[in-house]
Amino acid sequence: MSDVKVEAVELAPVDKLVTKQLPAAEIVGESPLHHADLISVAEHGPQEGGVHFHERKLMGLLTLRCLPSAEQQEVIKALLGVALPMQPLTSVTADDSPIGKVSVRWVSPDEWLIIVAGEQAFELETRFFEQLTGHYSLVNISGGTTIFDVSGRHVVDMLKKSTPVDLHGSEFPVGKVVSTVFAKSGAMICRVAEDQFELVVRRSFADYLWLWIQDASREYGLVVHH
Amino acid sequence: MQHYSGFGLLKHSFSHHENWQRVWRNPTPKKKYDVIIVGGGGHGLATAYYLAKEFGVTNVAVIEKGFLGGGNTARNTTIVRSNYLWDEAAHLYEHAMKLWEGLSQDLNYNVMFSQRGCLNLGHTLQDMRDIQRRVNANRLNGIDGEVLDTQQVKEIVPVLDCSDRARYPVLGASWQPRAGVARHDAVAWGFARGADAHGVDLIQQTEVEDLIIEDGTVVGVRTARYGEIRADRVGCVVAGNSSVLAKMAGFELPLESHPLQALVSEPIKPILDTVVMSNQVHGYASQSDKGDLVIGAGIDSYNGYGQRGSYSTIEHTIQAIVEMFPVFSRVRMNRQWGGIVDTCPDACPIISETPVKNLFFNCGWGTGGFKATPGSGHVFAASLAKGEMHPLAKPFSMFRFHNGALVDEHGAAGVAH
Amino acid sequence: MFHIYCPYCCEYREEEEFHVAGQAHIARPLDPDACTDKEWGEFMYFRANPRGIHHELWVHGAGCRKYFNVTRDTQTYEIKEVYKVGEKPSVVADQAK
Amino acid sequence: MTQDLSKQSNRLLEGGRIDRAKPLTFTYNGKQYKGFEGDTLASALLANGVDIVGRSFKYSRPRGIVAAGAEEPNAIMQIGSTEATQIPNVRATQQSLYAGLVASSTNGWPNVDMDLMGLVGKVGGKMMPPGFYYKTFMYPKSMWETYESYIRKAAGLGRAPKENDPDIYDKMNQHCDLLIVGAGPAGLMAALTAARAGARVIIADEQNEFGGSLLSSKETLNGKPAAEWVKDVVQELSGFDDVLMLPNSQVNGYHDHNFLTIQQHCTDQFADRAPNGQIAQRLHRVRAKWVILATGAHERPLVYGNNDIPGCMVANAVSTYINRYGVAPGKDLVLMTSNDNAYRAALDWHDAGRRVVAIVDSRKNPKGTFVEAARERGISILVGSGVIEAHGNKRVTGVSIAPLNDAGDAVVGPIVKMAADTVATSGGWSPVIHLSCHTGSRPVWNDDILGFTPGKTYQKQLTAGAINGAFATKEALSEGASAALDALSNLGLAKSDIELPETEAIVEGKAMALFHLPHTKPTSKAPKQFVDYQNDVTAAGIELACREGFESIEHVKRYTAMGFGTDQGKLGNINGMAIAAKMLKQTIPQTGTTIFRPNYTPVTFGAIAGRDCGELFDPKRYTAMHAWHVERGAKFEDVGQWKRAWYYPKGNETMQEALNRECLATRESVGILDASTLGKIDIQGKDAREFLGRVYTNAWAKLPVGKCRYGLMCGEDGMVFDDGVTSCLAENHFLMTTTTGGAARVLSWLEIYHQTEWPELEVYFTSVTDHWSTMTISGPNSRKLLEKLTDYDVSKENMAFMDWKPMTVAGVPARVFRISFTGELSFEINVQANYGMHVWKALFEQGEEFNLTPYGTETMHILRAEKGFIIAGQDTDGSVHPFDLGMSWAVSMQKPFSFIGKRGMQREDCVRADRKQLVGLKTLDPNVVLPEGAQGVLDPKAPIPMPMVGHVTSSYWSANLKRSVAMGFVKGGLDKMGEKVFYPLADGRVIEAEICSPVFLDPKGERQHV
Repeated sequence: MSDVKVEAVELAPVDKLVTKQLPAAEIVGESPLHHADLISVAEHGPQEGGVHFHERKLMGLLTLRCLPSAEQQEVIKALLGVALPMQPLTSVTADDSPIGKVSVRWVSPDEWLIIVAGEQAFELETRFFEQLTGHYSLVNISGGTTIFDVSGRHVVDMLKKSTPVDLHGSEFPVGKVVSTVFAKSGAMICRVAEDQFELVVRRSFADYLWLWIQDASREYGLVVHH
Repeated sequence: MQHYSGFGLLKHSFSHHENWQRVWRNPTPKKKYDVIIVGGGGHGLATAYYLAKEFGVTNVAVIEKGFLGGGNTARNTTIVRSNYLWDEAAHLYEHAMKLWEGLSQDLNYNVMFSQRGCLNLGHTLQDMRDIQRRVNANRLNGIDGEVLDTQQVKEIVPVLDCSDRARYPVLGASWQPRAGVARHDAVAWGFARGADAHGVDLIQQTEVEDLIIEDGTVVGVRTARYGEIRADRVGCVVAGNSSVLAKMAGFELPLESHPLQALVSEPIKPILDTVVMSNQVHGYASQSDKGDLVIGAGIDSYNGYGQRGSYSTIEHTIQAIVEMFPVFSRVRMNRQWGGIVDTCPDACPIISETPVKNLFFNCGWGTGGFKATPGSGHVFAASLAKGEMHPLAKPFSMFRFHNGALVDEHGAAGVAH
Repeated sequence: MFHIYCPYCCEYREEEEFHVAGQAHIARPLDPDACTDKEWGEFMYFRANPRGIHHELWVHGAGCRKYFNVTRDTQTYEIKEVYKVGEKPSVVADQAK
Repeated sequence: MTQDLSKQSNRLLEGGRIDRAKPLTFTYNGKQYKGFEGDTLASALLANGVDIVGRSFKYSRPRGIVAAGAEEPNAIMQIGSTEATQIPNVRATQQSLYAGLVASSTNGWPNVDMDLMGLVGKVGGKMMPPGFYYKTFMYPKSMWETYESYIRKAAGLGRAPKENDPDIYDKMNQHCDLLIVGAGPAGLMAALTAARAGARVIIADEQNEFGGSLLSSKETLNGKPAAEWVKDVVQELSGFDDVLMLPNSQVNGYHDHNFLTIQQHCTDQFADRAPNGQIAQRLHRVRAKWVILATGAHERPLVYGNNDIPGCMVANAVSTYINRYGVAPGKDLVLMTSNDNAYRAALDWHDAGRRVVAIVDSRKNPKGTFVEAARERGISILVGSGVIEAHGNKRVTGVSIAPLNDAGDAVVGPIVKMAADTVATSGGWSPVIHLSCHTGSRPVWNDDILGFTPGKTYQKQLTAGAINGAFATKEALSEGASAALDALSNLGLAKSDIELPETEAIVEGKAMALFHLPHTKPTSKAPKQFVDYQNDVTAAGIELACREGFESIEHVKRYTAMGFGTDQGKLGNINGMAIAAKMLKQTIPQTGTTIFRPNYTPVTFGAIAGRDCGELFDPKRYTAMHAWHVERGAKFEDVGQWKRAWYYPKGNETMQEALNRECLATRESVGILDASTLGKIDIQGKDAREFLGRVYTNAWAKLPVGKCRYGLMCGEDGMVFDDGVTSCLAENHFLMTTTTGGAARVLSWLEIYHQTEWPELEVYFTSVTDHWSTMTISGPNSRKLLEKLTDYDVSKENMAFMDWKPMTVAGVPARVFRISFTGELSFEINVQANYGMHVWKALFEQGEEFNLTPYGTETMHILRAEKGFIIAGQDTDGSVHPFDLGMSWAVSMQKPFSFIGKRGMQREDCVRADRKQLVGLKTLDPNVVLPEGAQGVLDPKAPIPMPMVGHVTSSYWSANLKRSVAMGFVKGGLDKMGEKVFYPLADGRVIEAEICSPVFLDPKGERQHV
């Protein structure tokens, strides 16, 4: 291993620890559904159906906990390139923030989920650490989380089997985000388009939820995308 | 008391059953009794019966706001067993078990106590450790029990899925052969008939509105229907309503009343010959003599006096049953209901003196009340007769929640039963 | 199956997303060491358990994970009011009774 | 066709909503029959002249079909053509006929037509009044089991299949503005009104097509047959995106806050098993803003002698079979009624070309539209009379008719006998109030309609039509529309344009309150008058129950079993109550009503369970290295929802051999454990340290950055509930670990204290359990192994015991903790979970030279037990505090804040000297391993009940020590070192052990400090 040059990070008397967690690019991570070999499934499985599934893997996900003052909100806005959504159950997405595409999902009055490209997580953490003062916590949860993109003309039917939340367009417009029960696990569900939803799920439950979605989609036909 | 027997039935059939005696009188209460028992459920009626029969106290009234045996006695899943972990609880429930074993003959009323055995399944290594611990404790306490492996379980319950297909495969079980089920309504009726025959007044449709307390001593009760009725001692055996009565007496109890739901299938031909319970998969089932599968699980988490709970509890219970018994998938659920169970923080009852002199409470049985009915009644009767707690009741004082001497039976009471 | 308004998410959600955490407004004694066994026992175990209006603590466990108070009738199961931790209920039981 | 038809002796030549072009073959009791698409099993059986469909439960009397819907008590069938597709107790009146349907009756031996048990019923029946079993089978005591085995033989109706269900059931959550239950005239009108206003509507009906009573009625709407109006409405409704129409769907439960469940039959109505990939049934879980119950009413049969002989039916069922199915279930009809409405059965019978022998009306002077119509047709009407008894054995052959007094409770004249093969009766209608009762609402008696209607409710519920006693179509339509308008206004939606269809002018005379017909003999001696068919409850039985003192209607019910069948008393309950009321000299409302509980009709277990069975019963949680464990042949243990590697057998190794190998390899060289399942909580904020000091029993104020510390967590009662190591990552930043099973509970614990008790503390908690993969390498060679994978200096000097350091391992940034649960030199490597497998594999690539050995939870348990380390949950049970565990070193009583648990562990009972305390246990024979769970005694010869001193919590064979090691509780054990405890086992052995320190290996802790 000696040819991999790594600086040992020495611990400074700092408030919080922010460390890089990703290795060099040649080491490829395994997403929570790695074992399901979705590439083959996408290739050999059905190409038509009422529900479409895609694992958006290895993204950068960060939990921000904060009761932001006006000043903090300003700093966060500058950092993210977009203001924190303060209204319950809302979300924002900006394509051209300083760290590329960023989505921010409201979780609770003092919690947001920030989604960026996988390699941007450390960068964002570092900037927060350098620029945001006051009480807050920012935690990288990228390894513990994955994203399922589900869509299709029967996607709402599939979701209705899985979550008790009302998904009717009048109650659940595009952009709305909820944390809720999903089968016997949980998920954060965001409607990104009329027939398209983003599910943020926990790593250890990913296999169960994948089995669940296959089962719940059976009567409509499930198309897997890679 | 008219003696019941098969010969009696034959005799009465010639007179078209027109001459059967009333099972109990419908008396107007006297002004004063030696003992008033508030609550005409199984425990209250058993208390009255044993007071009169065993302890010679016959000047007794049972005051019931509805009809006899209309509370949890009418709404439970009738399981009787005594395989509790801790000595205190084990001795109390085993005391009850011994009384169950001769109860039909003692009462001359067939309570259909059916000792078909009870299995508590283990699905994890920790389950099995707990089972070993409990069975060993039971054995040394003189309570029958065995630890079975998967194959032995399968032999006793062929319809149970003991394969590895299950999410939580069956690793073994504890087995109490003397455990079983009884006909719940008959228990209340049998005790009521017996108590009545010994002179106890059973006062139905009479709600106790207040306890009359003078100088810190209870001297009677006030009812809407008959006004004041005096007594030297008052025993409250009102299950889910205990907190309400305690409030009348000016104190709180460490109780919370929760809905406990149960359900039955349609009657099917005999298929399940024993009681099967699982804490981990979280459900239990037995089959009644009529053919219904009698099914239950845990309490609803919120407080409630509505005699109903949440549908998700029913859903999870059925999932557990179908998981354990996949062949029941096409059987249908006929009916569900809910009781109000008064639960204690340590899942054990309160049989206790109270801050008010001569006022005694027997409550907090949570999900375990039915199986204790004769034992509970017997030790409470002994306590009321003497004005001093029976040795088996002593560990269950309400004051244990002050000094910390709890008897934590959550393990044994994991699923309600 | 209750339908519960979460005062943080500002909408009704299904009971499955929530857990009840017992009676509301049970404050931990500020000086536990000064409590008698009896006082400590009462803090831990003795609860109101009314038939009727009851104030209880719930948490939106599968949602925003916030604790809040619910005033509920334990007989009819009607939810009379939902309010945040630290707030006082406006619906209370009739004390006269 | 004609040939088929000729076999269907009761099929009318025309009429009905059946498709005569689609004949179907089905099997009943082993014999083939024909029916048509659109038939129910019941209508097809009646069409074929099948009279007996079952035998009664107690008396084994022959029984025929009496009704046409959910209220049918007798036609309870076993369905299914294969073993796996058996369904018990299907109501023939609710089962659509499909090709190849196989049905059989459920009682009767050797068969329903020639039942020998019927003899027993006739002879023994007299000895079987209600509650007879409480009065007998007691002596001798030892015989009860034998008696019971005979009682059980009579139990049940159908049987469960012996093979697993091949079908798939589904669940779906639904939300709507308005759920309409019932698609009869009221329901359809409500749906139309709401749909046109743009509301989100669900309308469900238990029948296979919408229309309800209109489908079996000859009424006209807007001058056209009612069914055409139904067709138009259904068509219009299907055009709305936000209207969900659910035929074949029973709304079975009404739960709190307007939550209702609907069981939709998707394919099981039409197929023995669901075609591949399709759903058999779907259970809809509906949250409705408003509900309209338009559930209609069930007609009540009258109670008279031998009213259970096949051929005795409810009046409206006769109309339904004629009009909807083209079946006249007999030749010669006697109609017995107390009201006008039932005359329609006689009119339909007459119009179908069959003979109406007579209409027997209990009223003296009936008049009204239908009465006139009967007179016009020349049908004989006997007024002021009643059918007091039916005659016949396997089919009605005639009736006895007697004049009645004004009250209808005495026979006042000579009896006339008439020949007939069918007796239709009607005592009026009982509104279907079941759903409205499910949420605790008490129904109220309505004297005008002689029935209970819904009472006060706390639900957002409206009612319309016959459920309110609005039995006429005109009223039902109008109520349906106005209920929908009320709902729209409550919902804040604008009203729609709506016009009620025109109905025929019908005048009905007043009905008479009649439930139980008198007989010339007293009830106890009269021929059996059945109230509840399915449970063989008779009028005499109810009177006997009352005489014996069972005076509450709940007592009567429970004593007689009235209403306990699968029909739940839909036909019989009101009649039973009326009989009890009369006996007790009370009114019906004084006698009370019984409370209806879910379900309205029985629901398949599979449908309630839905997809949450088998593989999906409960989530299986996996770590990032799970696939590797599987590949290595690991056995798994369930810990919470996690699948943890338990041990890794090689070749033909036994479990103990594998454990020995894993244990030795770890202590001799290096082993590795996947510890990813441990709970991990990231804690940040300036008050984090203070918070830790409050929730842990030990001190945290001075833990330096870069250090780890073990902590115990207690409840307010002072009892240990979790433990783990927490590390200081930065001044105000910590990482807490918890037990695998305790992770969620600990996080909630922290949150509830933060949110409700100490919101002023600036601290945030975030679960990172899934984010980090955790692998522990343990053993003397673990440092050497780690050195191969990192450039970081992991020497003792640079990285001491209980230090943690950030470094790169196998190219992946890692946090490495020098903590140990084995007592060996150990490193716990944490990397972002997406790279867990990479690092894990790299460790094995480099670990070969050290014989790196993977070990599972069992070896982990052994290694820690050798060291006397506890496992919360195995060595604790919620009743032990830190001092009981001999862990006073982990409690700091001097902390300024009274930490959680401090006060609790000082209560009177918690400071007793004779508490059970955790100690080591050394068996006298080192080769004997104490069974976990064994109970210790001081005197193994003491009589039962034997005083016990505590149980064995952890016990293993230690390959390293070549002896058994164990821990357990002993009363006052910490002061009893060296003393003996005895463990009497179930097999008769008594194992003797010595109380010792629980630390069996390396008591000075030198190995982990190297």
